[in-house]
Amino acid sequence: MTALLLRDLRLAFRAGGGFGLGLAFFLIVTVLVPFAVGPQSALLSTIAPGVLWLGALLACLLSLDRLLALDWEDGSLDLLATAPLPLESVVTIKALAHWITTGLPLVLAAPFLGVLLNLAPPGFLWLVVSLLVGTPALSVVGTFGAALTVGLKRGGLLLSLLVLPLYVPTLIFGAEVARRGAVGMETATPLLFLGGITAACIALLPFASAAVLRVNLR
Amino acid sequence: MTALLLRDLRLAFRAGGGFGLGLAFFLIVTVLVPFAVGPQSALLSTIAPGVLWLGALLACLLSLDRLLALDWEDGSLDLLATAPLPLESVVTIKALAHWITTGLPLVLAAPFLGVLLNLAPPGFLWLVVSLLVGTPALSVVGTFGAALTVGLKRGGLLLSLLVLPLYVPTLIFGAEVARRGAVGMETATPLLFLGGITAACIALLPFASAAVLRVNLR
Amino acid sequence: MMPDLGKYADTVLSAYAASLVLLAVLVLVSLWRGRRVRAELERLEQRLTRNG
Amino acid sequence: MSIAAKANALWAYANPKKFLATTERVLPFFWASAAISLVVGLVWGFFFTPDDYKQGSTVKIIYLHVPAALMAINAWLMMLVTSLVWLVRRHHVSALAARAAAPVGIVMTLIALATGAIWGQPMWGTWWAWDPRLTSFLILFLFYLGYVALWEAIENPDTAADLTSVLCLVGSVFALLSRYAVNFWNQGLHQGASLSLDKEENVADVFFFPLLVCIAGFVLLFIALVFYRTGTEIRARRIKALLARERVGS
Amino acid sequence: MTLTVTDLAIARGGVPVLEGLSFTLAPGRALILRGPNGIGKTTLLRTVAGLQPPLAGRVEGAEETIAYAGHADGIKPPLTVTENLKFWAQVFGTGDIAPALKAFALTDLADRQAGNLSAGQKRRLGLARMLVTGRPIWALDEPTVSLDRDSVAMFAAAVRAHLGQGGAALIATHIDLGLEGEVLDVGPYKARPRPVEDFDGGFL
Amino acid sequence: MTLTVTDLAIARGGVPVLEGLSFTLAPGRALILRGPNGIGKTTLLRTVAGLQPPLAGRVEGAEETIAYAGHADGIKPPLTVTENLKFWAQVFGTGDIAPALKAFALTDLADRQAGNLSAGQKRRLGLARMLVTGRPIWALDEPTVSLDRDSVAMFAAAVRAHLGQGGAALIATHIDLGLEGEVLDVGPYKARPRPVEDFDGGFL
Ligand code: HEM
Ligand SMILES: Nc1ncnc2c1ncn2[C@@H]1O[C@H](COP(=O)(O)OP(=O)(O)OP(=O)(O)O)[C@@H](O)[C@H]1O
Ligand SMILES: Nc1ncnc2c1ncn2[C@@H]1O[C@H](COP(=O)(O)OP(=O)(O)OP(=O)(O)O)[C@@H](O)[C@H]1O
Ligand SMILES: [Mg+2]
Ligand SMILES: [Mg+2]
Repeated sequence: MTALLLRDLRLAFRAGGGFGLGLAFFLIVTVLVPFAVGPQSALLSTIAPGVLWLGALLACLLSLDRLLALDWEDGSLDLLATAPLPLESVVTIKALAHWITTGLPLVLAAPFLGVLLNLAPPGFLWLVVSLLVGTPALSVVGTFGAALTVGLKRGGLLLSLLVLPLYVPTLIFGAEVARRGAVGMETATPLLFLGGITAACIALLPFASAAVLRVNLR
Repeated sequence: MTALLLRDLRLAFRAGGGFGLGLAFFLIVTVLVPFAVGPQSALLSTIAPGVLWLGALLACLLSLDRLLALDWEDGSLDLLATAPLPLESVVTIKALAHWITTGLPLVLAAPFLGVLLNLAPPGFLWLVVSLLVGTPALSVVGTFGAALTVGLKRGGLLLSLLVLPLYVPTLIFGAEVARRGAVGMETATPLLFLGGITAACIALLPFASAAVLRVNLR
Repeated sequence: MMPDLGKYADTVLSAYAASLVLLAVLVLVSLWRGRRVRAELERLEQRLTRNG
Repeated sequence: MSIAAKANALWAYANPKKFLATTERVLPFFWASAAISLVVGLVWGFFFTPDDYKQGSTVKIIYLHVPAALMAINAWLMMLVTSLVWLVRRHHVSALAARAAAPVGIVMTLIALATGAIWGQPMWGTWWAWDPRLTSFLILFLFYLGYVALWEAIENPDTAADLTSVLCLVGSVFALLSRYAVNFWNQGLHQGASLSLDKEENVADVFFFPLLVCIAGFVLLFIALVFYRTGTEIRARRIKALLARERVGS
Repeated sequence: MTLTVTDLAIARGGVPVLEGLSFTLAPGRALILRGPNGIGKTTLLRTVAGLQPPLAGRVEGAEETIAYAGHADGIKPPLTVTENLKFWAQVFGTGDIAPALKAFALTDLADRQAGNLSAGQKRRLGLARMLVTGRPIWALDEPTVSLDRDSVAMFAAAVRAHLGQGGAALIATHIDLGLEGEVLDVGPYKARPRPVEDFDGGFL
Repeated sequence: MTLTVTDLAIARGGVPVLEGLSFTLAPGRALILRGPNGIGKTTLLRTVAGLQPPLAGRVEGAEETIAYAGHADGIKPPLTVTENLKFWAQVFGTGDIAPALKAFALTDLADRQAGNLSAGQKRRLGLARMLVTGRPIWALDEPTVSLDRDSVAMFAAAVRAHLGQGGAALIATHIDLGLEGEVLDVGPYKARPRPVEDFDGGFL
């Protein structure tokens, strides 16, 4: 299990592995927003928490298609399925590796990008907290989507289509925490919901992902 | 040449070909924006032109990775490079096929999504016009990016990273046209720039794309 | 016979028109595809039973 | 007949041949009764009910809007049940019924959205508002799209059935979650549930009875369409199997 | 430890391809599968390896005893040869990879990135993986594709050594490996199409 | 029409692999390239086909006369066998695909989606493409991978027919195709590493 995690991390850090690209995407989306909506700073600071959450979500989403597809293409998944590792733990570790290489850097980068969008000062803490609690759910749900579409050649966009509606609750509560935090409102309730969703996803979804993967492998 | 265009269109329309998925992504990004920034319709209608342009741009971007990579993986590009077709026309046709299957549907769908974001009534026409003029540039520039990254396994995010800065001028002028249109201001100047960018891209970039592709093939 | 719809005539009529058109399209497409598939299956079964 | 025996008799319809034969017999009845109740309900509602004192003639939209919204949700519920049946008992007809119902659900959702948007223009002064109920309908629409796209994308029918079934299951949970999330996010403009029987402020009887007839019509139409379309899916699946078999044979 | 396949029927893409197949594979034996292109050898191996369920019949003794190698080798281009092999050794809980490297003459290439190997070198790496699984039964699908003559001999020697240690091997191939083992031609087991009227329950 | 290669040196991934290679290939002749795994056969074929520039030396007579088939076949899974072939026929401006289908026994599979073919069937489709290019010189990289014995014979027959019509073929392979043609073992042309001090101009 650790071997798999280490391999995935090592692959991500090697040249062409894709580490940091999610981050770069996040950065670029954030930078493009002012070009798209115009440079008024009041407007930007209103939409900043939402844009940052949306950007993080999209960056996560875009890195999903390499989560399982590479292993599928080169036959590693076949081999892992016949190895003495339950598929449930394989998908969990894959999700964990995805979070470490994509979710975590996003969380750490978000405050800096918040500056670019004039995020209100109290919002920074809550932005980070909400992302920290929410992004694991994004990775786990994304793994499920990746498992669903793994057999399809370049299923990338279908993957987005399937996963985005599943991201809605996380996005709503996550952005709500960040937004309320930025204007100094109470954040406990949405944060609780967000945590609940994340916990439930981590506990239950790997079974669905493994089941789906088994179907796709046969 | 027509054979290549027809083949690409046919591939796009076949099951799993990815036609309509760019559209779906556009739809979903638009739908998620209110979840992220909140439901106030005045705010939404202010950012609507920008968000729609950004959404269209991202949808374009995401479909780029299948533009050349599939042909690369299965060896078709090697074979096309040795065929009696100049690579310049190959990349032009690829860009055209991409625009027909991705850009055009986005242009047609934009007004409906404008409704969801409370776009101001005069904005609809200008949104469509600006997208119609701007999206071909997105396809051509995207083809260049795809040619740059074609040799890389799952270069998807790197591709985004390379292409996004190149999209900035198109985005600025395109969103400007749509924004001015929505508030009833004069739009001729940015539209002229937008048209100029598109025309220049179509005229010149295919040579760069072909050169880059040649390097990647060897 | 036509009821007086007042100032909302356009609204009501377009809602009815849109819905009925969508329903009609759904039914017609279903029937059309059903016909086609059924005919194709019959042809295929005939061919296969004839060939052995 | 004991309950168990009855249940067994029911499963017999999961045999494609038996299903085709039975639906062939009952379908004319369903088509006819759907047509009759729709015509009666809509004519009654459109021509013979008064205007609402507040909403004017726009109340007439309710006869399309509410039944369509109901059926949009029910179609998804039906897909959920048949998906479960496929996963547990592996009856092909069940999976194909889910596949057949999805486009019907999409159209119902579209009708609810379209009539709602058209209705919203005079009532709320906007085509669209991010009201919780409208929003959750939009999300439902997205789920439908993803579900159908997944069916279309996968080549092998059994694989497709398995994957879409799991998606339907997981999607239902998330759709429910979204419903609550959206409610939390924005308290809306939309009408409360007006059909609940124990409420004081029910829709007045004049509107209520034609509405019931219309709902019955939509239900019957849904059943007829799903039966018919499932038959089509069964035949299409059989064509695929026969062609594949022929290839291997040659 | 004996692999027993009884009256197996298998399908690919929803179409039965082979049926009525039975064989046993005792420790120390090799079974060579032969048959024309498209008959279903790959499908058979995947079924035996547990990657897809059989249509009918039973596969016994395959639980956690089979190491499968298909057309794709599961090689990660950015990792070195050593890292690739070590990963599989860890997953299968076995230790040393040096013997595997030696058996396939990869010691010189040990620090090369796997992506920069030629077709045959990659294949050798894929085969070396079998040695580090520690599994008794090898299921190999066209293992000698792209291998030159020396490498084929190397492979045959590795299989012989494996058999000598009480292992077994199930190999689908078109060429002659110079291995002594029974040959099973799957051609005669081709699934016969069912009569067209026979339409109930399933769609196969 | 004669392909002439003079004193060719080629590199892969920046490392010289073969050097001092010369040969000519006259119409009607076949040249079989042999050599151990990793020696540089694939690289040589790609250079001759014009897909990468040589390090030194010249390739003459290769302009628009070579049809190349590498490890990958350029087959589109969603298209049928016919559509795949027809596309290449149109690109190369030749007409009828029926002879190509017949030569590789693909007529029965003509309406199958290429993605659903077995490994060998796909390979046959890839080879059939050579026939529709109308090009005189075929450059083939391990063309018989995954082919069963009958299909190899089919392939040999196709090559022989091509040679009979004045074509030529350059084939890298590890197995014996039963073709009469010169054999060129590239082993002896392996590039010698240069002395370490020799560092000027380039990095090779
Ligand atoms: C795009 C806009 C709209 C959408 C998507 C929409 C959707 C829905 C949904 C989902 C229901 C629930 C059906 C049920 O669960 O029983 C419903 C019921 C209803 N809607 Fe709408 N609606 C929209 C706009 C409107 C407007 C503008 C009005 C009128 C002002 C309206 C009036 C009603 C009424 C009276 C009901 C019946 C209440 C009930 O039975 O629960 N809707 N609509
Ligand atoms: N994805 C698929 N969908 C449907 N049918 C398929 C698919 N892949 C292969 N087939 C068909 O299944 C049959 C068995 O294929 P399989 O790959 O098992 O053959 P094989 O014996 O391994 O052949 P080869 O020697 O060419 O590798 C073939 O007739 C093939 O056309
Ligand atoms: N992408 C690459 N980057 C760097 N070196 C490479 C790359 N691909 C292959 N090589 C190396 O180049 C050399 C020549 O490889 P090539 O593929 O031409 O060999 P080959 O003769 O075709 O071998 P085989 O018979 O195994 O296919 C090999 O030593 C290989 O390790
Ligand atoms: Mg095979
Ligand atoms: Mg090679």
